[in-house]
Amino acid sequence: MTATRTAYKWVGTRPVRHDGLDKVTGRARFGADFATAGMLHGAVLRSPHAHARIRSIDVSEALAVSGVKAIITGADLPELDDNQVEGGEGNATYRDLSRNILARDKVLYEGHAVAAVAATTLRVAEQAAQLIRVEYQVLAPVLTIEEAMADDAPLLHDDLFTSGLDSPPKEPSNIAARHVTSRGDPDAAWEEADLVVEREYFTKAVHQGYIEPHAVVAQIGEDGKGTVWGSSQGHFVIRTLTANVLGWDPGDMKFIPAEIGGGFGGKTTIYLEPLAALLSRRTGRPVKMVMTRHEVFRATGPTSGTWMKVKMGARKDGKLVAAQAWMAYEAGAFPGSPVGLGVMGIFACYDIPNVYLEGYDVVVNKPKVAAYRAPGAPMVGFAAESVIDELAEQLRIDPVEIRLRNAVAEGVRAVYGPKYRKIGLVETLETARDHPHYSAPLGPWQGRGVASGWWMNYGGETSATVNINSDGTAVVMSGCPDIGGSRASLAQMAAEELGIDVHRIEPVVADTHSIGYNDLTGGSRVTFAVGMAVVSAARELIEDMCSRAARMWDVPPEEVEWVEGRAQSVSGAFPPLTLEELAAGSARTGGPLSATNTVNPRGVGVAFSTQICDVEVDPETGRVTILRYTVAQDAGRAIHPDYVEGQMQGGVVQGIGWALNEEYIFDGDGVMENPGFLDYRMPVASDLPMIDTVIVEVPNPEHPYGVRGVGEVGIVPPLGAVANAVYAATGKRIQELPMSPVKVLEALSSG
Amino acid sequence: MAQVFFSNALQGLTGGTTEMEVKASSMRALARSLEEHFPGIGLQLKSAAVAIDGDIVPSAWWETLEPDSEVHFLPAISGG
Amino acid sequence: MSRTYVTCVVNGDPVDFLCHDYQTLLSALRDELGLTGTKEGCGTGDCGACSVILDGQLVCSCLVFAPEAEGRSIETIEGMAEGQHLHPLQESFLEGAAFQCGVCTPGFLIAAKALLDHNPTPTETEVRYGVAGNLCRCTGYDKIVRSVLDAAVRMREQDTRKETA
Amino acid sequence: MKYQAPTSIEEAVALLSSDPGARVFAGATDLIPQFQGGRPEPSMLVDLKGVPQTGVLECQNGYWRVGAAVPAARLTSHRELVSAFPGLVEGTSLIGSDQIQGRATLGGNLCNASPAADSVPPLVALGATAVIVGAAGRRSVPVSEIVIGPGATSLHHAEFITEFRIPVPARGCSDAYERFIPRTEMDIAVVGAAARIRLDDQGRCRDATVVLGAVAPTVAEVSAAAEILRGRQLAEAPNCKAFWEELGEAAVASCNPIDDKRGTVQFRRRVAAVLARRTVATAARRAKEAI
Repeated sequence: MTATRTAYKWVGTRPVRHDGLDKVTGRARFGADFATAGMLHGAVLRSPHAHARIRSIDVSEALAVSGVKAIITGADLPELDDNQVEGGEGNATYRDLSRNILARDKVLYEGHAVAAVAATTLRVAEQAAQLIRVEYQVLAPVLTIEEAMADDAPLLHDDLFTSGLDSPPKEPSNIAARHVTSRGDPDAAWEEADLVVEREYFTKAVHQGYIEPHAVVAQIGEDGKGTVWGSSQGHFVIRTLTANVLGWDPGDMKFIPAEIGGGFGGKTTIYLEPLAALLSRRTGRPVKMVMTRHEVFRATGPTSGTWMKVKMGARKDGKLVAAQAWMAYEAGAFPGSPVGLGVMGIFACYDIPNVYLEGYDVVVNKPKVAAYRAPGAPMVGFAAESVIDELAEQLRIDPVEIRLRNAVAEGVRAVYGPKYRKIGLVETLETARDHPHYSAPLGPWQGRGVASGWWMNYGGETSATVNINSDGTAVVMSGCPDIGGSRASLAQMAAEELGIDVHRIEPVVADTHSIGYNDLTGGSRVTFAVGMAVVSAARELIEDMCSRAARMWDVPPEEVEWVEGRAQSVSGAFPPLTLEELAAGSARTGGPLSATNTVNPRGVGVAFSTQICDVEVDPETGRVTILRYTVAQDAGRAIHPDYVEGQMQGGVVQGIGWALNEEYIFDGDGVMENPGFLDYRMPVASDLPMIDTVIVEVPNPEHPYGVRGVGEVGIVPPLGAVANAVYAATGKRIQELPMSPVKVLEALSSG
Repeated sequence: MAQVFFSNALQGLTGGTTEMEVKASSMRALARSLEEHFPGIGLQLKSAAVAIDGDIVPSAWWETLEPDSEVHFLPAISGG
Repeated sequence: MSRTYVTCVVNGDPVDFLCHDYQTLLSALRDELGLTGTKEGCGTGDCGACSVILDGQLVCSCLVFAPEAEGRSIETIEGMAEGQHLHPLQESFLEGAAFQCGVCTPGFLIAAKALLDHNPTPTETEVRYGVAGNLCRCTGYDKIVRSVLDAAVRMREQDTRKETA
Repeated sequence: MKYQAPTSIEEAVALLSSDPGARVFAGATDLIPQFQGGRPEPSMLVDLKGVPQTGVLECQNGYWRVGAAVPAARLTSHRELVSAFPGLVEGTSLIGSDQIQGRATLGGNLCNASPAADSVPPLVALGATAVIVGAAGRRSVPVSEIVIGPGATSLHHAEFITEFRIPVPARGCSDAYERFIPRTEMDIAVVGAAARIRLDDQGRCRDATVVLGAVAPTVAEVSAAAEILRGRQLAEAPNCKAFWEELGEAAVASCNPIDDKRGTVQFRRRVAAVLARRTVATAARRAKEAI
């Protein structure tokens, strides 16, 4: 299937989204908005220690509180083996996932769940949780990669042996895995370089920062079957994970998706779901659990803090000849950081013949990391794009130009192996270079930085159904939660195919019992993969309708064509049959009009973004102000440009927060000091300018409308772009994020 | 002949071989052939991510191969 | 434990509810009155998702004790549209794609309404500071700010039309 | 936890006297987050907003009376108050978002006893006094003596502040407040600096008070400021003359900061010097208009 038309009626337009009215009137129901009769409320007791052995848990006093109906601890969950969790994002084994839901022998971070209580009110549940007596043997916490990798480091897991070493290790360690990728001979190639820059970088753990805390209501019946309401980035996956952690059959639970108040990767795994389900099973009552913001920060996955060493060599003409990187990512309490994607992504924008990459997955006493928008890529982008900026400066080459001279394009082999197909990095660079922003004048203490970024995107298992109602309206069903406008884009593609008004189509996010399996809303995949399934289903319907018309007219099917919502006879011998007419008469022509398509598509395509950032630095206080920001991103084709721009803008602003002020701060005992929005400083509206967007369209040949994933890559370049701008404004290269005023002022007063 | 590329992690089992040509019309046939060349590699391949002709393919072991297909075995990874 | 009986006006309608004194206005609206359009994002006044207008004053309902509502008048997102007519802010948020996930949207709409009620002709900077108490993690604020500015224009045009009529 | 809304001072004092676990509140913008953070709830909450004296806002007999429970939004929209004490209103307007402004009060901002409270340095710089009531009657205390350490005040149980009294500024006198936060909104001050400057008719500094916030357990007055600035023309940019340097050094010397999640000792010292200069310059510019 390839794009055959370029002029569309619906694709590329900006209709009001179908779920919009509910969302501006307060009617949309998010995770915490559901309640049901007889409902109990659950609360979680969490560890006050970052690292401790659990000697004993005594729930008797808590159980005796009036209104308390059940208490569960780790002992109530089945022991699971080391099978890798599939379908979720972020790597974990079921054994670890289960231990993250409720601690067994040890607590591994402050906020680690130890027990869960169900009671008649939330207040009673919370008070009872405080009456659970846990005896801890407090252990030394391991809080940085450096500490964790030290030979004499306290061990989080006695049974963790590093994988990926040249010879199997004899001793356990905090290093879960080593990933190596290489090509060519970088050791020999350094000699070809006229300039080699080698630097070290650090980034802190940062949180996805979705505004809606995790929330779920579970109602499990006496027969062990039941219903779970809640918000997630994929109710099918969440159901599978929940069932497997409990040792139940996934099919026994119907998961009904609520509207989701942001996820950015953080709602691709489970925290409360098994607790609520098990408490409901124990009590025979529905159980509601909602996290507080403190819990969200302390107990759900941030992304990794990192330590990176990068070395790149270039010839005088700017051509990169060799590059090398060593990177270590915090996994949190259990193995499974996105370091593998860091290894893939660090030099993925560039055609470099000699490369050596080494990545380490390191456990520390912090919450287990979860996926966060382009997992693993923004940090390495910070490092690599900073080094390239230095090379450009020292070689006196324009920073966009040096990237153009090395940019990957169709047919070039990616550092991680495969050859790129049609991609748009060069186009985003050229767009940035030619944008008025790039040549606009700057004042004193102002500076401009550019950076590019790569993200691979994901296809995934997908089902979609298109039903035609008897009035000629249509329902488009998918099983992927709509997190940023995907209902609209799916309806637009269906409208384009069926030739009917986009608002005669109702897009629905169906529950697990109403549609076939769907992977997560993640990997920038929904408009791409679900779009493919919707288009295929719509085309199957059209074929069906054309063949019905052919039978009614008694002509061969090839003499009927579908034009603008009508079956037309090619010869013109019959008056056309509209969709409405075919729908109204479907009972007499073979029954309901409906088509379902399932795909597990290839061809998702790779996304690139190039960004320009202007900052002003206050030399007396170190404050960095973002003055102007422009994003050029390859979207393949934008189905609904508003929401493509929105993804670009949102990704950029998360990246700006990461670059300037966001960080997990721990005290010496490993207790998080800023588990709230007051001191975990996400950007507010007054911190920012408008974020200018240029949607570059290099259609993805593998998608019927040329779609590429657009959700993630926008967050990859900002870290480098802001750092390069700060350098341009101050002459100081800051190699540690966040570039908070304290660090900038320190840098300004050094040397 | 499909061109097969091995990640560093697999090169321990291939005796350092980084790439080779294999006559196979499907991924299953490819796996059988590789197991003959490098006994024990089959198990490792199962946990690797597979890219066929440039795309990471979730259902890789179900896929057919073209005569000029490129197959990459990559470290298992997670997306966002 | 005994509960407190509270009577107040919500979106123009007299209402009453029973609450514990430790409950917040947010909890009373959501859990006692079923008005779940007002959201909880943090419970500490840092995200603005729970914004309501209390006797004409924008507040975080998570920082108001429920019994304080006695005799007061409260405007929530559920009362923003008038009958079948959306508020111009709701229209411009819809048309301007000013939200992605939508969970912060009720709070932004209420905060923006409070802003425009006091300042019908805000500059971009005034809008940015006017909604600085509301966190959005999806949009980067760009389309929100544009939509508030657009709504201000719509409201002025409406007023002009009313005056000429 | 029982909520009480007394409508007179007497009723409030009686309620507080009846329960050692009772505490007062007005805006609750610090109180509720403290509960969320795990601080134990009091047995009784006494809402002072219904006590008429706490809502006063007027100018009489040479001073302004500002009720302790007047929400910030009412202060920042009060034209005469803004023109009399632009620095105090600046500080007040920086307490949180518009939502917080609808609730937060000067009394709460002071009695929460955070070293970083934004309205306290200007209140101290202006020489404000607090009117305190309690079982033993009424007393007036300089605002500078209310907070005795982080989270601690000199008020006794069953006492509360009803209002602040701030002398009407003399001719040629004005004030200013500057704070540093990493973002532009929604943060707690890393450093705050208030200044009250009085100029003579020739525009020379006649008197100056500079008070710093967030750099010591309580607000810190830069005691050398008046001596350094007296007789100076303050119209030039705050970095071109030696006395500006001296002022900065005096500010640094007045600091006794800590390292915490919001800033370091060194950062706070350096920025205190910067803000002291900037806020003096702003206050002086305003004072010049008031000659």
